[in-house]
Amino acid sequence: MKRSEARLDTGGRVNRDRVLNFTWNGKPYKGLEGDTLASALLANGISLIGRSFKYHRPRGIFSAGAEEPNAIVQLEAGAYTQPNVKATQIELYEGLEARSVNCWPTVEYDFGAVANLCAKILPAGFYYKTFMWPSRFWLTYEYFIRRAAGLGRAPKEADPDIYDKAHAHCDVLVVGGGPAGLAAALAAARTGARVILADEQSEFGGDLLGRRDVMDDAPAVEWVRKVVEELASFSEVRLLPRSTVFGYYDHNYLAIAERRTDHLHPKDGLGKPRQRLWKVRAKQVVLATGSIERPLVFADNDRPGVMLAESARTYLNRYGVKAGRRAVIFTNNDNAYAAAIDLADAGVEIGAIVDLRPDVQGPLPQKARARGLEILAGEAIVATHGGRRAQSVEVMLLSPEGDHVHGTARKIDCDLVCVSGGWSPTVHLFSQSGGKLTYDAGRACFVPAKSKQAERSAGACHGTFGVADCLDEGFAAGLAAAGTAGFATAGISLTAPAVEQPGEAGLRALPIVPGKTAVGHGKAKHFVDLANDVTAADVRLAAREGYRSVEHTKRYTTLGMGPDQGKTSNVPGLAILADALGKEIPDVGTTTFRPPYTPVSYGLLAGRDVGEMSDLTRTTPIHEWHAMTGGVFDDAGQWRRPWYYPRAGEDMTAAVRRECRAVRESVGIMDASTLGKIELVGPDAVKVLNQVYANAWDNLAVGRCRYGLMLGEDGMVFGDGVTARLGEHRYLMTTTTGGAARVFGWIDDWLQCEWTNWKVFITSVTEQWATVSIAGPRARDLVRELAVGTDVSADAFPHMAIREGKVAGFPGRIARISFTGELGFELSVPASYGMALWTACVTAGAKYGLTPFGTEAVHVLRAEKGFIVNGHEFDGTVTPQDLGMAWAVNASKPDFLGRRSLERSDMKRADRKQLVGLQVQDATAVLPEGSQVVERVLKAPPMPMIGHVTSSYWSETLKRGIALALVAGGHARMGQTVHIPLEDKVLDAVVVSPVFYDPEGKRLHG
Amino acid sequence: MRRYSIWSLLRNARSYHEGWPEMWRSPEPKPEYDVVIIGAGGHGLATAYYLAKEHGVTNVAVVEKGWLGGGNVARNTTIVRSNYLSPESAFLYDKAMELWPGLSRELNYNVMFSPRGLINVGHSREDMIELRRRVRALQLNGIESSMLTTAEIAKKAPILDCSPTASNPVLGGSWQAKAGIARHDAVAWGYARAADARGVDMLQNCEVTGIRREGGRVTGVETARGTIRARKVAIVTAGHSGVVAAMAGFRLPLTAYTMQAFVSEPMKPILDTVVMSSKLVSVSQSDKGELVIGMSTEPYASYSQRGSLPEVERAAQTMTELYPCTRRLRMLRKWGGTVDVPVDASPIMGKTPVENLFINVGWGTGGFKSIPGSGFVFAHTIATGEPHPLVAPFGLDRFASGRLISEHGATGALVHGE
Amino acid sequence: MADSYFRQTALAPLGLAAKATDAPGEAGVLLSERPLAGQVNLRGDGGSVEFLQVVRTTLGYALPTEPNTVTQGANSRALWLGPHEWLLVAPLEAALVPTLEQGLTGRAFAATELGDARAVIGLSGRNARDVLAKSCPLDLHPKSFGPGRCAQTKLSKIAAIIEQRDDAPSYEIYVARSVARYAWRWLEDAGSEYGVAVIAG
Amino acid sequence: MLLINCPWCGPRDEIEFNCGGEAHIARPADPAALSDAEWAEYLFMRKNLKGLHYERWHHSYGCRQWFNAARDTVTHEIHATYKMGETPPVVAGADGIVKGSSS
Repeated sequence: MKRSEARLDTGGRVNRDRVLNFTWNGKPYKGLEGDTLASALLANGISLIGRSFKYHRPRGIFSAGAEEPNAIVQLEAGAYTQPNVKATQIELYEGLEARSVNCWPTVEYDFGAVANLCAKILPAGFYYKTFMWPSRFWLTYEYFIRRAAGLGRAPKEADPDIYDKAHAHCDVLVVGGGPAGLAAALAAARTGARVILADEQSEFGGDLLGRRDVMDDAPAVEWVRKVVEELASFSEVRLLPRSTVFGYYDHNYLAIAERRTDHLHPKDGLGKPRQRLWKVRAKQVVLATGSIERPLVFADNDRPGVMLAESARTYLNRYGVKAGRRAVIFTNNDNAYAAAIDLADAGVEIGAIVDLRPDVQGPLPQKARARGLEILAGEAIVATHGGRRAQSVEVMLLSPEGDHVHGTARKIDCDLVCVSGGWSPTVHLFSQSGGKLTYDAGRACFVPAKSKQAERSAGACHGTFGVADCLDEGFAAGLAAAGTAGFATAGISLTAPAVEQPGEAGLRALPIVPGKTAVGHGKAKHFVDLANDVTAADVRLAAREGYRSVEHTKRYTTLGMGPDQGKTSNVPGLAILADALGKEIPDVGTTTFRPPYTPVSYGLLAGRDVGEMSDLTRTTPIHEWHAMTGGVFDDAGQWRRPWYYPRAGEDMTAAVRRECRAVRESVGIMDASTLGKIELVGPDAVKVLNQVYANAWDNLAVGRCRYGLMLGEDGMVFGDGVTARLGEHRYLMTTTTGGAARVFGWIDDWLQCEWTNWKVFITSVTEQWATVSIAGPRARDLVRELAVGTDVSADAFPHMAIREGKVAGFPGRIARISFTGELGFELSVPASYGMALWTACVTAGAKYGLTPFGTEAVHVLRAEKGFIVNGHEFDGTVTPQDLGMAWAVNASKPDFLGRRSLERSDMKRADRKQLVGLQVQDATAVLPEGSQVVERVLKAPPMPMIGHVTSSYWSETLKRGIALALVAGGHARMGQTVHIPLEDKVLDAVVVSPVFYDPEGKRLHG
Repeated sequence: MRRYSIWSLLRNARSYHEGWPEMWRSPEPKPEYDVVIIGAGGHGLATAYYLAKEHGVTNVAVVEKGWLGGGNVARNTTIVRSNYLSPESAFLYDKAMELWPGLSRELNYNVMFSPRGLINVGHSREDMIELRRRVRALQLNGIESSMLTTAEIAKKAPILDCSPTASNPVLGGSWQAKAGIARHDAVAWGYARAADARGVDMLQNCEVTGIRREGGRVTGVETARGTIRARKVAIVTAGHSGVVAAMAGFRLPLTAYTMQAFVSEPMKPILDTVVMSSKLVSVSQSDKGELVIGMSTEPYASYSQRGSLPEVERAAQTMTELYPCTRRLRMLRKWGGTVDVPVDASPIMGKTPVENLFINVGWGTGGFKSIPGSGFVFAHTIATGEPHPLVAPFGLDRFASGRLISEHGATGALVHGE
Repeated sequence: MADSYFRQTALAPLGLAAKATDAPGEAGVLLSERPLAGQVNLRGDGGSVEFLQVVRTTLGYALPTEPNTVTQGANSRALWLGPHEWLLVAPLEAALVPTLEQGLTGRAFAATELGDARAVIGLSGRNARDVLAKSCPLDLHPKSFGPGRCAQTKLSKIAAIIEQRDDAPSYEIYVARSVARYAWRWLEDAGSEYGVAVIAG
Repeated sequence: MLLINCPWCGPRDEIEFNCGGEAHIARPADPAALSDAEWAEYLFMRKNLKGLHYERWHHSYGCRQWFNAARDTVTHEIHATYKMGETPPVVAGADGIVKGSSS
């Protein structure tokens, strides 16, 4: 291959023997293993990457890491496409495809750039001041605004990848694998502590990878290699490269996004977890998250070719790429001189080093001077030129106060402008943990002050920038963390490698570098936030208009709200605001950082519980039979229950009607295993029943059952069911399917917290028993055959009786209970016999025409009887009296849960909604459930409503539609005609008793 | 107040936008006001504005412990709708719906009210019953709303998985065309600017530390900037209502919880309506292109304004199931607000045990959409001393009588049957 | 006997016996369903020395009083589930309930047979811990969880009892019968990256 | 993500627990003797404290025991957990308002 002239022949962490092909905006290019997309593009001489968010200005690559505000691309296509990825964070792989975003038709010729021409009338928040007329027109304006905004495009298809999660526990979690982090991890590991070391990069080393430091007379990367090798040898150490710690939550709980296959072509990652979410509970945390270089805010500081100085150095040393041929360095500190020297050494021409400080004497500047580099001290860049790439800058003398420039502008040709405004410690995780920051005016940055959690910062994120100091601090932090976690630290030997650490003079912080015209006056823009196109003038405007809190300013200008989350704009923006308000930075405040540190895939947060695993499903011991015989399932909470069993050619209506007929005319069978079952054992069991049910339980005989209503303390019905007395001090309570856990929890709560000395134990036995319900006039014939040894005659086994005995030869229980209004038995056996019992029933029942019926038929049958169901007739707003079930309330009991609430004034209103039946005059009509009921039909709304339909079915038994409804003062309305307005018509109905079928209960007792 | 328009923008462009006036003054507290409103959130600011505009009560201070508009009005998912079940709630929220369309012009500040329509999706039979009940009730109350079929939903929200095999099947839904979203900050700022122009004092960084009473009647408030006398005081403090009520010697039937929301990175338009569901509270796409997702409240009391991870995991799981194309998208930002949730999930408005002390709290998870209506009727209540007819059912007395207004279903987390 | 012919374990419909292998090869995760066993939920006053003594006499070994530990007897073992609750696990034929009822006559207690209510999944193999860590928030490091320990916790969305049986490590995971299939599927899916083999229970 | 020290099982993750709200609210011995307003106080009115808050927690996925916690509702710091029936600990710097029975 023909090497591009930007790529050095030697050096860096790239593998020159492994060339990778990739596509950028549809054109093929070549890069090297070890490249990022950004370094590969730079190596190919590509400087224009995309268009900016608001003004559609051309933008290039600004940084080499997570802080990138400009180089945002669309990665891959089809189901694998991903919008808004930072080119600086994409590891290059063979076959990679990427495109520019936010431009049309191409990044070179972008129609949206007209916005830049109108920039004068588009200051921060311009949209708050206009587009108000006419008021209906906002949707039209919005249509165009929405299409102009946004960056990349979402995929249209579902993501084929797998995401995984794991919990982890450790003694010391070290965040960041630079010099401080490696030192901390090594120190902690040597004590025997469980250590996790996570770093967002593909390899450990942090800033050392992008520099040419020498440690113990060898390249620093050699020290990195040895440390990583030693760490890998500890069984208690887990190394997580490509892993971003993005959230620091309460009680030292941290979330890590590990990218496992993002460095591979999508087809090579197929079937393997693409990413893993580590949820770590750490005894101690060492934050070694480094720092982010700050830009300078100067005129037209957004041209492609303007780049953070350290990033240019990283491209050179780590990737072997010259980010330009001729560079101008623009700095306010000594550190950028190291970049200048490295660039010069690699053959990049240095146009000049423009330094805001009038007096530049530190060791690094001296070295640069000695190297023959031109230093323009006390000067400033006042303009940049170039279209798709910087071509030159203009430089003028800066006034001693830094508030204006003077003299003649001097033009310096360059295609790279390396900017450095000092360093901001990466305090995001520290801030997330609840730690308090303090402002260090000398270094113009926020540093950690007071920890809230078990955490310590080391290295650059702590404001310690020298590499030797970072190592020392890392060792100390790792050791201290392990010590606090309970590991012996005495005698752990740690020797820092010898490394040169040049001293640095102070920086000169200027909120805005003055330009040739006043800020905001000329055409030049001083950008603060490149991602959201926020300028210094915008921040000043916000301050002027009274948005004095930094939160107001951020929201008004959108400063720091872009895809880079303001990593490079936060402190500069704050400095400009403070300056505009005439305050000190700490008095204006900083923002509290919230997770995530960098954007996190929703797929990762969702993890493995997707598709068939997305909801926990529960099945009964008889599930297979239902499935194999074509049963259609319905979800009741987590339970999967047979809804109906269609035969060939039947739709739901036909099947349900047939099932209903079978129960009314012969016999049906239903799987009732999902009903909740709770055993209450002990002498005080009856006290519990008396307290949790509204009726009285003292006189229930052994072997008998009783129905009861359960009320909340607010007097509202929340559950109902039948409880059987199995023995002297042993009761079996049944609950609804969905209410089982709640009822158990409700009783257990009272027993543990209020009735603490009652002698009773409660145990959930729902899962222990399979229950089969046999209902219909022929039920007894069938049960007699199955329950050999039990007399099931009407006299010997009355309604609401229960017996223990053999069922189909298995040990079990027989109860005579009905939820359908027909003669009914419930047969229960231990769950492992459930399928055997069911098949025995089906075999024996064939001659009676035994028909399996599902939940839909049950609903119809119970509605015919006016039996209530949770979520329909009661929903937490209905009292027993409302349901016409005062008979289920024992008013003479001194107390029960909810009793007092029933005495409140509102409970006694005559116009409360009460349960009634509705008989629609058109017998063929079935009211939609949820329909509203009115007393009078008016020509136009509002029409006062008096109630709503809670249940409504076609009654196959009565050959007409029936409905239950809650109607205001309904009990006094019997015989009245009410109206149910539907979408297209109004139906009339007569208020009737909710019991439509067999009101005397003859069949039930038969 | 100098008016905003395209012309003022052009004019100011000539002076480099350096001539714009302040949005509101930063006055020193007066010793006494006719009305002191505690809390410069959306509801407090709207109340102040309508007191001045509708009732001519301009000697008003809005006292705020932090910066105005910094509470839940800055932390919600910006949804505006009125599809509530009970007639009391429906009328109250619809009062707001009536005011939203004209709000930008009324305040001369673009609140970007975008009536793009709202879908409530039903995933179960119980959901559908509840939705139909709500839609019918709204229609009979004269409030616009209708039912949608699955096919209609698929057309309005193509990224929603409406296939029969979806793990959360879409059985149908309801629709409110006039519902939508608005720019939350702008609502607070717009009301503040308009109230200021009518003479209302915004007292920021002025935390209330006590409520002065004499003989069962309120006489003023103690603040970080001194004691301020007042003839009437109104508590409009959302998440902090319990704390402020305690200063006046009574408790409230509510709990403060954290509610979280998160947004994705900005994208080109993929969702043109607001979608709510019993499985995931809400999704909409902002004008900037971010998908804005509202989550459920955290499961324990908190004033932290920051949420935990499990709720985010749960919401992401549901979101990616409902919207399969979102799995590769990324969460950019998340935040939490403190919501005051009453036991019946309906607001508490009106009089208190202390004479001349009024409350307007407990909006819980539904506060933003109601701001204009709430401010309008609450201003009436303060000015006349008697609850506005729309306010009357929402009094604190309902908790003793038992006449609660259950709206748990309206927040999206529908109550499920068996 | 005929009785066992009619009885089905929770996972019987998955036909695991036919899938079971003696040679799991490289699989890092070994799964099995344990056969039906007696599982008795015992309730009583864990703060009463006398109650504990009577149970000890009845069973022949002491109930664990240290939370989340297991004590082993000749024919059964006892898992601590709560300060007043234990799970006694024994072979199917042990008939512990009658024994307890006899031994504890006249005392406040409840002994409930729940052997049909739970499925027991065996999990072992070199990646057993990794699979559990994917869904379980417990720290299963040998320093904090080893043989003789048990814990009730959350496995994915499921309430589960996890008991470590040996150092291999082998675990037994007790879940409600109705969710056994979901739990099995979850473990299979989570284990897929390490290779899963079904072995005899 | 809270790490909650169950008085029985030791420190466990938040996801194993449910919060039961304000602690130390005893059910009135004779509800019938209370006025509607007094009953509403018991039923609905809560302190809703900002800061130290005594509340009930249930180790629902663990030993299923209810217990009490003294937790700060701003910082989420849990100062203490204690079994039902035990006396609430006095937490330094908190207003320490604890009324009602010890349950």
